[in-house]
Amino acid sequence: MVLSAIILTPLAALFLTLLIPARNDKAIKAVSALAGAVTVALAAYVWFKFDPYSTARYQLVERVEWVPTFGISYYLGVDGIGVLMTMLNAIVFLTGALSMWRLELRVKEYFAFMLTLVIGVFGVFVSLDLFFFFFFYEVAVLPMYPLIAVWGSTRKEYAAMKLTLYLMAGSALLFPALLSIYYKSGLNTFDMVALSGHKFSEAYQIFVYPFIYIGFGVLAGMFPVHGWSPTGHVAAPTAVSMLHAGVLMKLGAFGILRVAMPLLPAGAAYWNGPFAALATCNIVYGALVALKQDDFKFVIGFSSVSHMGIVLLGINMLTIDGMGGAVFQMFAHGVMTALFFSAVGFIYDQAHTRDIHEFGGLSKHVPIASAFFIIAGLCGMGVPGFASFWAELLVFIAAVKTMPLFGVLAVVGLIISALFMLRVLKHAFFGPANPKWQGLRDVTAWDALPRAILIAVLILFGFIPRLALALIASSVRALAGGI
Amino acid sequence: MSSGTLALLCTHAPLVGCFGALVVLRRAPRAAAALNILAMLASLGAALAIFAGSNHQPPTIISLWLSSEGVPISFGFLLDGTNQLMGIIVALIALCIQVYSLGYMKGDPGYARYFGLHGLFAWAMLSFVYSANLLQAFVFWELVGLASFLLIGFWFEKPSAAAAAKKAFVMTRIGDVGMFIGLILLLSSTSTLDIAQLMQASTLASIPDARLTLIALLLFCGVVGKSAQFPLHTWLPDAMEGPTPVSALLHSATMVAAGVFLYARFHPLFVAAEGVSNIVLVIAIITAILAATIAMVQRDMKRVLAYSSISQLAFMLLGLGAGSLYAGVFHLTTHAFFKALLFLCAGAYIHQIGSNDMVTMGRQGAAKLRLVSAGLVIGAAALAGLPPLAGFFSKESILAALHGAHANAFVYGAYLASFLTAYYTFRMVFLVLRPSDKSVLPAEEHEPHPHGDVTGSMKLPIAILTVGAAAAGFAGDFIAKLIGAKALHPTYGEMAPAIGIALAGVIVAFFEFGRKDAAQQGFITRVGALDTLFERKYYLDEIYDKVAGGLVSLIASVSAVVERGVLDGTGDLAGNLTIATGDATARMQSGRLQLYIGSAVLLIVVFCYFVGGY
Amino acid sequence: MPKDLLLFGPELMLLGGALLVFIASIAKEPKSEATWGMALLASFAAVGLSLLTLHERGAPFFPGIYRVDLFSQLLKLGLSALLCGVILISRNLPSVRPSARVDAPLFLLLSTVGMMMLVSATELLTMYVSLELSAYGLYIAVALSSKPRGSEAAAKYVLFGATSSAITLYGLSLVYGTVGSTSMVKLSGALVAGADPLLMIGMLLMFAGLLFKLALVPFHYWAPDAYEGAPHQMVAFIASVSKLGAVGIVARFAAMLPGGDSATLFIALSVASMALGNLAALAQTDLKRLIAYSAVAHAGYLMLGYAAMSKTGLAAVIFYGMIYGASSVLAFVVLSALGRDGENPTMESISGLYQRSPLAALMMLVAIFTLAGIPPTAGFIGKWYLFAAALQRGQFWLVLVAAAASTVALYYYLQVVKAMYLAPPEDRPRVELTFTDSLAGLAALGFVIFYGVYPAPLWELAQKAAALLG
Amino acid sequence: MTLSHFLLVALALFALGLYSVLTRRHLIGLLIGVELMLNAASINFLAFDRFVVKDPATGQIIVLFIIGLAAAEAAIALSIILSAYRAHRSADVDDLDELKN
Repeated sequence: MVLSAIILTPLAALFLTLLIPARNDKAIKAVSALAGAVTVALAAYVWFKFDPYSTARYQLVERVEWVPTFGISYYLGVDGIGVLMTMLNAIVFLTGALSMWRLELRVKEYFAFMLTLVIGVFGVFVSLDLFFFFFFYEVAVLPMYPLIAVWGSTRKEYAAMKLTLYLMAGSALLFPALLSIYYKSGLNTFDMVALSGHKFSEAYQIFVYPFIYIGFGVLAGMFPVHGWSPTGHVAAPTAVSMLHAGVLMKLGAFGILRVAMPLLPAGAAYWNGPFAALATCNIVYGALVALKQDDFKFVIGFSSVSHMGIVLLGINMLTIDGMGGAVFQMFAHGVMTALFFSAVGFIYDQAHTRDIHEFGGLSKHVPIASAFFIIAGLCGMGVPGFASFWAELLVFIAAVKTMPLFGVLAVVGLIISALFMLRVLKHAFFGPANPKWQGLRDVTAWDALPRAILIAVLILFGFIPRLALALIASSVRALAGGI
Repeated sequence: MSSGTLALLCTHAPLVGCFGALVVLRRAPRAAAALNILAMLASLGAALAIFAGSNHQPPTIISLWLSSEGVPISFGFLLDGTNQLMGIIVALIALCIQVYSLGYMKGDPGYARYFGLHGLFAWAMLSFVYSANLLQAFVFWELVGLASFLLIGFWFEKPSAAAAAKKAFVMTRIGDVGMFIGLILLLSSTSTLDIAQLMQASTLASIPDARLTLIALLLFCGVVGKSAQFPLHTWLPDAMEGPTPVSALLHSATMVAAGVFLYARFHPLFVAAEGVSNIVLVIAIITAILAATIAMVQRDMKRVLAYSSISQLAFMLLGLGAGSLYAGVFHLTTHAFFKALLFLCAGAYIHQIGSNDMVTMGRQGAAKLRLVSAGLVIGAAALAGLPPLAGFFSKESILAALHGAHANAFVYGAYLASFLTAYYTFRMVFLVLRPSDKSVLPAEEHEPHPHGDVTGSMKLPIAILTVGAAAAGFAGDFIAKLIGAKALHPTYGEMAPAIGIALAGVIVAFFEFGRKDAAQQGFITRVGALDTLFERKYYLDEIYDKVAGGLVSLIASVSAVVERGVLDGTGDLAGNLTIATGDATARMQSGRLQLYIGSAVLLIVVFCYFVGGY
Repeated sequence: MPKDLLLFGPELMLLGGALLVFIASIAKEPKSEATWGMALLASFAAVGLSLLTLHERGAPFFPGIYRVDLFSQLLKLGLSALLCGVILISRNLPSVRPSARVDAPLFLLLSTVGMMMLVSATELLTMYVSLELSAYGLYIAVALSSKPRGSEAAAKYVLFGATSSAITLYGLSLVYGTVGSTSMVKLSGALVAGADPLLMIGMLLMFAGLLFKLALVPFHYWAPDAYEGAPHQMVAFIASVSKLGAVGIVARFAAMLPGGDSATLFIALSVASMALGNLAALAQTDLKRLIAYSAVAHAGYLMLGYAAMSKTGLAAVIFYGMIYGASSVLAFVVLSALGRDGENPTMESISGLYQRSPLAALMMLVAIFTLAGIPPTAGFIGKWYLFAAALQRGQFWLVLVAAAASTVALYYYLQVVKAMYLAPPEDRPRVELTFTDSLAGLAALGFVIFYGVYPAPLWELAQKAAALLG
Repeated sequence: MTLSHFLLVALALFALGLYSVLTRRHLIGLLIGVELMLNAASINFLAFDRFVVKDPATGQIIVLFIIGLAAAEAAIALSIILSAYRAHRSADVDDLDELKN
């Protein structure tokens, strides 16, 4: 029942939030933060309860028939990947809620929408029924619109609309593809485990795979349909950026791993070349564009495009290392990018500008807040000691082995990502201290809490990558073995 | 304690110091410094203890670290002679320099941070040295780079420091990327990255020749980046923007030596790889001469030393490339001592006088610092390769190795570099210690601003290193035994030309700079073109900036334009087109009833035709 | 006989209610409150009786031409419930001519009776008469508007409607001639037996009239005008009750078709409707007109289900018809409240609705999400079923087009959301929802959310109902 | 007189009605066109009844219904046209062009 509990916790918080009068904003924030803490605890429970060495691929399974005549069941369960992603969402949820402690505008609705988003994301990570998977997927996507359009900044309405339409266009590709899988199988069930046992004809798999891959790929920030993502990041408020880049984009990659690959292994094997090429474009091109951005958030936004490219590249290697690295990168990038946005948000909320050239020597005025950003930046450059290093390492190893050309290009992308990160650090955090920012307040212990949690996670997994890799090993092996 | 525990202590004690200084003791800088020095002491003690007890323990201690199916990466310590030696050197020099920093960094607002970063560096460097696994080594290699980045940018408010830090990181990363790819190729060729295992002849023999060469070249890229060899050397002189003790520790004695150390570590591989050693030698000889020529015309003392480091690192590679592990490692050891010493002396002058400019130092009475000046002379003599100081022996063995193995071109090149080394070193000594009234060198534009007096805590390390620089040359046999390589003992006859050349360099320097009333004008100024070429560092910075930087910037700009114009543009265009179509569609609702009915009827007729089958 | 009365109960209730309303309205000083209350009671009673007879079967009074079964009763339940909702928000009819306010419920009740008979009719003439009966009420309902535009809309509506009804009748005559009977059972048999071209043309012409009710392209022209010109509550009625009735009768006919060419035809019409409706809606600022175009698009979605030519498809259509009706009511709860001044609500006038009435904004949001097909509303699952049905026939590309059309639709739906939640209210007045408004709204909201999360009960009913067709 | 004659007459009538619906300027003209179309259907019914179905009653009953419905429809349409005329001071179909796009 714990998986249901994970979905129900934010749901309960949502109802509670709707009941609390809007003026009582402290209570509303506390409810969300508390729900975040509870989900972290529950996710931790799942983590320990999950036995990576068991032969059962999906564990902690719950199943209730939902629409039996249509083969829909409320079917939850997690494999190692799901456990890791659930934990990621819980962490980002908690820290995101804490990061918005200073929010004053329309607090109640903000948290209501955020909780909706969180429910959707949890739902996707634990669903084993294709219908519910898609259901939660859509639930997760839509709240982004108001969250950006109301609480955002910088062309927020344009960004919100763009994001929604891109993502919905992705869903439009998914819709027919998922349904056709249901009918093609002839099993009259949306149970993904059962469906993955069915062998679809190779021609069919090859036909339908790109729909699903691209459909989910849009959300994963896949080149060339990533345009919504940086724009969205820039416009979104702090916690939304955190959830958006930290978790939501992972839904796309997760969808590919959970739906496209197990169900259509032959499709994956057929298409992995072209998609790996696109993923390489993601990595290199994203980094190059980031190099020319002056807005903090645009830099991070395009760095996310680049980093998600690593995830997609890893996935398309179809090897245990590649996919394991991709999954780990999903987790690591999620935490890292949450830290990024959290750090930027803190500065932006006070300075009201994000142009890196307007800053300078921030490390002098706000050393701790800067340290948070710098740490995230180091993590983004793939410096060892942080979780993302191992993830990238595995993906690169797999890529150089499997597709040397893409692998080498991707590794070279590391140089560019160092360039753009360092450029930001140099302009904004180093150099002569701009007296204009003398009055900036540095973080208090309370502000530091969410960021410190994120850093702790990054370092923990940076030093003991085995924690995560052992967890996902069997799942990834099963996944790669199926192809 | 078992040697495993000792290794753990040795490598990780500084991490405790780092954490303590950066997180816990941010507001107690003195305690932070003390903590780090204690940690370094512990490291040194542990390193020595490992050395002392090494006969009773297995050389490698392994535990599984990262495990993915195709990438079983173990974390462990390889405690063989080479590592023991390097560990002791690193710990000792780091300790000296931390003690030195107590005085040098006094009053700096970032005192605690400084020591914390030192701890970070020491942790990374020591862990790198003792790594049992190439990937583990790579991890710490990168962390060493990170620590270097943070320390170069320590005075981050100086734009030049921020720029130098960035440059260092990027340039070394270019090399690292090559090394990383090499590492992956190695892994996929042998399915192991265990260093001890890799170095076995059978493992190496199992790799196809062409691939082995490729791997060796890629690994060498990492060496080139980290040890600042041509063409990736330009970051090192800029790295002098960091505090001087940092330059002493990282950018001369230990960190930049990591590249050479790696080469030494993988010596069997480089030897086995066909054709690589020639490339190495060419690069090394180019670097040695290039750096030495630039050092001839510098006025900034730290820059002279920086170029000298580049040149000396190239010497080490010459030795290694010539096939002599002993020569390279030996020079690495001696260089660590005398170069650290020289930097600390430079730091003392800078501290006392407040300027990096050698001419200014001389005119402000640098010679009055007796102990420091003594250290400078000894260090310089060692660097120039004058007997019986440390550098003499190690350089001789490199030359001997070159003689033994390779074509004469390299030998003559090395002679040239030695001559230049002696020349620029003593140019430096004379500029600093023997200011001349007749000097044609103009005074520096801005006034020096001294930091304070040279304290006891600064003098002590100088004294220790002076002894080291003087005596380390006699440890050759010991080192050979430790690393298990054959020592080279050149005869005096073989040594004669080198000694002569070094002396010649010193003498030329004396006549031009050291004589009473010397004009202090180098012979190179007579060849204006060369002078300018050296002065401008062969225009390499400009070329890189224009060509590589410009190219990347161009591609990035194009990408950004593509993003805005093409990709975003397409999206927006699709949206706008849709909306425009919507307007047009809505206009079909013309308001004219008969058109409505007419079009409906028309369609019905069409459909009738269709279903009626007529 | 009592059984027959019971089976015919819902219709009788509404007829009785209509009679009462009529009598009350010719009183000396008629009170609109009174007629409203009567209509409400009658529709409640109809709901109750529909529920009671949900699982009954029979042929009350007119064997062979009138059938009561789960299909008809389910739709009647839907029709009466939607009527109930419409009447609940019709207490004040600001956009209806003052003199006609008292009469308005009469036309709604009569028209609903027509719909109810329509879904039970198994004979062509009965069907035609019911169709006309339901249409007359609508024509007048549109004409009740206090604005000149109302009469223009009504005139266009009635003339377009009469023309299409004449076409239907002509088609019916051809069918009669080829089948030799007006019984649907015979017709169905004839259709199965073979494709007589004359019969097919007759069917086609007949369909024209039915598709007119559904506002499917190219019979959609009346919809935007009628929606814009008619009084708000009357539009609510057209959008919900009338739509569901049309869904029902088209389902009955579609079940008889043999597939093949007709499926191709349906697909063509479906694509045209989805495209035209959604595209034209992009250009709208009048919300009622926007909803009208969205209705055209929804007719296209529904056509996907018909085109599947399968029981699943019909079940999906029935399911979606119910959901669509509920969401229309929900939307019009808010739109009528916004249009209290008698003017049409626009993108402007809905601005800042969130500040002016959070509850109304929430209702509108849910309505819009339902229309857009976003979970956890039932619109999502409704579309899921429709698309699934189409895919069962291998219509991959068709579904892709439909999904793409929904994406386009999202743009204008979000414009509404944007206006409600983002635009400042400036000095626009607060929006007051009366008790009955809230009741209708909350009921509809509960309906679409509940079945959005747990669709099984309604879906199974729809499936059973669909199984009875054909 | 065979069935086809009747059907052709009815078709002609239908076409004429449709033609006037599509071309008349006056709203009442349109309405008359519709009535013609209804009558065409009536003729069809009667003709089929006579020649095909051989059932004396059905067709005639249908036609009676049609007449009734046509009358009702005409009444409603006329009243609406009247109110449109009042609102626009015109009964020209082309003057009803406020609602569009």
